Amino acid sequence: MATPILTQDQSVTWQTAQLSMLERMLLIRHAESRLARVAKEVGLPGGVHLSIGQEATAVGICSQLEEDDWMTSTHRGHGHFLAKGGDVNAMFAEIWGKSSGICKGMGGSMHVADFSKGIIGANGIVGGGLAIATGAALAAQLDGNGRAAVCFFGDGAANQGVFMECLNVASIWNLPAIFVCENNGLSEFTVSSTVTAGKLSDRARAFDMPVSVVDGNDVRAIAQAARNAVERCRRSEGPSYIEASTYRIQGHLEAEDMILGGGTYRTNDEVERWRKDDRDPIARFRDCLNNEGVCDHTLFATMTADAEAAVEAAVAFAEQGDPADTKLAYALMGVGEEA
Amino acid sequence: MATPILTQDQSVTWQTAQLSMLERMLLIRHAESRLARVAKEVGLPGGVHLSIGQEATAVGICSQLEEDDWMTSTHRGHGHFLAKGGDVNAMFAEIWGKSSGICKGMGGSMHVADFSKGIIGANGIVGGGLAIATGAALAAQLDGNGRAAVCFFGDGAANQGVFMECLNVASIWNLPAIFVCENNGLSEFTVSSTVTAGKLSDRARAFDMPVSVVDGNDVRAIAQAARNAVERCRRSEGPSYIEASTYRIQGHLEAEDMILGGGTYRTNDEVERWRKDDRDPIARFRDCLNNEGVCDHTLFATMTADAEAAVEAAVAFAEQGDPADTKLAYALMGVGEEA
Amino acid sequence: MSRKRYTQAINEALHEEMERDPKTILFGEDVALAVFGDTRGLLDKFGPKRVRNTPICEATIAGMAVGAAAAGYRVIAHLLFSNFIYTGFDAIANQMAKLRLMTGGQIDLPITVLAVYGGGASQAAQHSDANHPVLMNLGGIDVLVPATPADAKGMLKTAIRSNRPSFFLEASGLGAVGGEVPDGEHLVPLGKASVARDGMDVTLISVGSMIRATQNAAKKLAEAGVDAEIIDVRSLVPLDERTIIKSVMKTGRTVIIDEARDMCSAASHIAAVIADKGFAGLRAPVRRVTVNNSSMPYAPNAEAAIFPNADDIVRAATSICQPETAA
Amino acid sequence: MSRKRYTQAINEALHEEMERDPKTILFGEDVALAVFGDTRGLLDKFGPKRVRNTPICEATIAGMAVGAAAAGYRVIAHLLFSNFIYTGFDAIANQMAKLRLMTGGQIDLPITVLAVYGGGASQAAQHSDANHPVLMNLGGIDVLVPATPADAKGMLKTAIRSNRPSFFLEASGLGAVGGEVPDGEHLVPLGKASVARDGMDVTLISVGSMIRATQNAAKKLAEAGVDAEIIDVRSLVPLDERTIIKSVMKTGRTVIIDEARDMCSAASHIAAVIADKGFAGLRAPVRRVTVNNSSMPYAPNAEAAIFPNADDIVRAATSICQPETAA
Ligand SMILES: Cc1ncc(C[n+]2csc(CCOP(=O)(O)OP(=O)(O)O)c2C)c(N)n1
Ligand SMILES: Cc1ncc(C[n+]2csc(CCOP(=O)(O)OP(=O)(O)O)c2C)c(N)n1
Ligand SMILES: [Mg+2]
Ligand SMILES: [Mg+2]
Repeated sequence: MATPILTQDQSVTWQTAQLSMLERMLLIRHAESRLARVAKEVGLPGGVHLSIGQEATAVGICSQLEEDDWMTSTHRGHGHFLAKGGDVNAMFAEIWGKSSGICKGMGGSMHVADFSKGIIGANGIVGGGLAIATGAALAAQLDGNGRAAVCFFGDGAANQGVFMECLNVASIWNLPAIFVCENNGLSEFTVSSTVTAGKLSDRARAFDMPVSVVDGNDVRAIAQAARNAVERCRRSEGPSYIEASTYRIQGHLEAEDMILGGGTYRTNDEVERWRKDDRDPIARFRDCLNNEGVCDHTLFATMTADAEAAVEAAVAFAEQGDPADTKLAYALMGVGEEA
Repeated sequence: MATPILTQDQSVTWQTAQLSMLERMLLIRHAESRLARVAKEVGLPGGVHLSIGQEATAVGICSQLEEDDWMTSTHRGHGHFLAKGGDVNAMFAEIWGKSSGICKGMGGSMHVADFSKGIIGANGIVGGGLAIATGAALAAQLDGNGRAAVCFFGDGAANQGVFMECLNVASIWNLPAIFVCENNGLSEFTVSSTVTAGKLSDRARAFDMPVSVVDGNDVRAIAQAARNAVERCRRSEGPSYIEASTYRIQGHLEAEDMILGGGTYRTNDEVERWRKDDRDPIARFRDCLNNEGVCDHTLFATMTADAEAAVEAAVAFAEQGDPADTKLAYALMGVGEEA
Repeated sequence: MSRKRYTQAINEALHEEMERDPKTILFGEDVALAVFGDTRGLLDKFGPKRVRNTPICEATIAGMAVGAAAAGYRVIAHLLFSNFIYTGFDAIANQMAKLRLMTGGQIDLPITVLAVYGGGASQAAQHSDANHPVLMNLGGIDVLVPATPADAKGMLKTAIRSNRPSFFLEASGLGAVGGEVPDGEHLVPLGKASVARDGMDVTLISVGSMIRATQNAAKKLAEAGVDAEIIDVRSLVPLDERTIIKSVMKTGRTVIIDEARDMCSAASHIAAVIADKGFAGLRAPVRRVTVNNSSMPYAPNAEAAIFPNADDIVRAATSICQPETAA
Repeated sequence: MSRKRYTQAINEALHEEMERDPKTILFGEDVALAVFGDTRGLLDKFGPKRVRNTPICEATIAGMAVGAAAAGYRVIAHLLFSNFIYTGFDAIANQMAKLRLMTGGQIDLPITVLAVYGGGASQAAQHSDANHPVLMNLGGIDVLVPATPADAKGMLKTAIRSNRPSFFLEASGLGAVGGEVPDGEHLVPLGKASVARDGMDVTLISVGSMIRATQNAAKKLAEAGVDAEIIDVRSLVPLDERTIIKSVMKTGRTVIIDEARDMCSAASHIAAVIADKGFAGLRAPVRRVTVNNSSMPYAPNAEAAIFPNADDIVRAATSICQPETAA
């Protein structure tokens, strides 16, 4: 196992790294808050699933990855995309359905991908990323250059059988795979505990791989767990499982209220509790860094303003983009290439 | 948990029960040995997967079931069928593809079923019985009369994700399901340990249900484990997992040698070791009963002769049967009922 | 008659049929809160034994449907979006479609699977497949694609009572569309197409979700002097070949409109039936308006560009209607 | 030229292509010992990194194929029997077929999936589906059904080199059949049908496994004075519409022979193409000889009764060949 160095680390490098983690978390938060507003006020072409409240997991994990490490994501994938280095302009343009979108408007919110950054992509199929990441891990192993493949998935997805299949394959082949369960306690409109037996981490343990269960709203704890797992990959020691307990603040998707027509699956109190500074991953990190003298209020305000500016720029970029190419779908599917 | 009564039990009922277990094991052994011979010498319409060497598991489990308990089986399902009370004549006629077959010749070896005996059927899809049994367990729970649903599956099938899904559903809904893994160490032509991480029983444990790992060639140990699990079902206490370690003596299917064309996945020595009296489930049970004065050599010889006679009768029955109805497939599939 | 939305009609059918037979049960992901509104109120009315939220595990949902039905229950399973049929496909194709045959008819399988299908709402490729053709090819499974609230209600009720497995596919674009639904017990037989418009010049055969585009096309054609007949093929398995052929014999010209990808689509199959059994009446090529073998792109303009619309239908119809016929 | 069995030709193609490109990898259940003989010797030659036995988990096998291909490898995945495609169907239909579209073309997916399909050997319903139609409907995936050893070798080599995902379906009934295979590098382009027999009176369009029944039918027809042309549609996606239409224009009469279940079969689709683009040349109904929407029963006689054979083809052809044509 890697020595847990991060939490004791006082170096300038680590301080800078933390600031850049905070920066990414702010970018995700503001980007998604803005998407929520646009969805509500103006409307977006398709639905969006936001990860507000879960930023620490995405950023903590990706803070330990290189650009050429692989990553698969979920339907709730904006945070993963941005955390792994995806461009916010290209992501917004994608969600707006524009030609300048990262997938040229073909994928939308649920399919943001950027292979140049190792981002294999979000996935509209719950559990759909698991086997793809495992395949990427196989490729990484064959490449033999220490690259890792990270798979984000939800606690709901952990009830899909393919989850177990992939843990099994990754374990027997000793693949450089990191399975990251974002356990937010919810599966769509169902409280996960009502449809989940036992502890998810025990499922992973059964496949003979290191398991760590961490506070998913503590970005440094996540980063530490990720570091350990990534180092195992670098040294060809095989897969790891990380479970991050967290909470999603927004609805399952932005149209939730309309869909549920008054039905509920959680209390407002519960949501409010998770919004508080002692739970909110950004507030917590901000306060830590403030206490440790790494980021004072002024710097935080500047970073916040920067994030907001970046997001406004992204909105402008998206709005100005050309509409998607209407011939592209056929070209990509190979339609009309028949003899 | 049920008190383990069977192993200490000296009652006449239990002695009779044991003799009938031995009888079933002999019937399975002789039926399948005969099938092996027919497959080799004469040929059968389709392939057959034999369970010689695994009789204790099938019989031990089914000895604790009532006719109206449900049971799903595998591609290697003759033993389960006979152990659950299926008729050997109707099974042979089925394998011969006759109208008098238990499925009228429509299913064959891999699909023997008899709903009047709770036998939902064998299944050509590895893992295919798991969700079906879980559904039957749901039905049993709704019926509310203490019925159980047993699912036999192999160690190879335990790598199919649906295995985990079903354990999860059975556990959260507290279904009267009994998952019986016949761990014979082999998955087709692959040694299972090369494709299986960790211990299968740990997978089951992760779903919060009682797990017992038993010697699959000790029919009384199996029966005891089954008794415990069945009683849980009767008392609405939920699912159980039983893993029986055993070994298959025959090839994966009777055409194996031809298929492999000289390739091997196990040594002859290994097979021979499992054939020995100290491992063979029938020889072991015979010797126990002999030592305990329940079944002497004469009785055993008589029982053997009876099994052989039953099998010969079944061959005759199958051979004499009318060919399958050539219009039946359409009728059953609803073809031609269109407006 | 009362005016109801398509989804509401489905919801009523579910309530009525669960009321009618206490052995009817329903399960699926989030059926309690009803993602599409179709299952709303069922949990409250029939309780947590008969109405269950499942974990996310379509393979097991579909397989359990088979097992519970084989063991004597009348099962309604909800798979949410029709793209999730694929996750549960083994239990559908290898078990549900085959178990009655393989057991020599020992059992019926009274299963109704619900799923919402189709594009047009920028849901992108993984939430917009119109995959009824894949189900049609399996054999042994009824495939229903009602286009009106009345049919949605009446066909669903019939399907639930039927002892054959069926897929009841809800057109995503029609959920909020209203229509008159007969009051009281309303059953629509499976396997009967309905003639949605009488016409003499060309037969427009609409599959499920395509009804509105087809009706709009018929209006436009009428303005151009072409009198189109519309057949609403609300049941794909069983398929009402007779009604189709009868209309072809009358008009001699057909356009089949289907939201599925073109290859091996319902449109292909209906065209094949016409080219075989309706050949004698054919006076022009049999045209298909379908999706040209692509999944749906996300961007609304890109999706609209490949999604069958009224103009596509008009163009196809016009191409086979000679001037004298059109007059 | 050398005489080779179909399976042997496939085996050679695999050896040659894995030799050619070290980034080509192969995995699946029991590929080491080669259940069907097609993968024999590959493990010994290319080692356990590039050739891997997987656990039994088709969903993950298909999904890994997508991931490994997206990450730069040329992947060959073996799914054993084509019925097991269903277990892995989500990764096929929702991922493999759509990922290139959804990513806006950021990646190619050089994947070849092998599976053995078809009935006729008393393997019962779960080991005998001819399910190419289901794959054809997905879009984005090539579907290949070679009928001769030469095509098996040449098409598989081309498919492996292609950057599109493809299913290479091996006809179970043809595995042991021999034929001449060109020596040395032999590549057959995808998307080209082959004219297996020239004829004037009727076009018999054979899909994959049906070639032998079709050839036998052509012989019988010849004896009856009917000169049949045979088109071997070895590639279903892409489909060679041009060769088909050309033949229809010549003969005016067609029978399509396909082992798939009838509804939404390849036969349906080809008939639809003919009824559209070949209408001008048609002189008779377009007939299909297929399996009538049933899975295969186990009993040999029951299977034979519903399995397409030469007599069925002759009957269909005869029904559309007028006396004067047949003369
Ligand atoms: C195969 C499949 N089944 C169902 C759905 C519908 N669905 C979308 S998100 C979701 C819940 C996922 O829960 P989880 O994995 O915990 O992710 P979270 O939404 O909590 O981030 C469901 C059921 C889907 N998209 N794909
Ligand atoms: C879905 C599926 N995949 C693959 C196969 C081919 N197959 C038949 S039996 C078998 C091995 C099964 O191993 P196990 O479950 O341990 O049962 P055993 O044969 O040992 O009794 C395989 C891979 C199949 N029938 N179904
Ligand atoms: Mg969740
Ligand atoms: Mg085994």
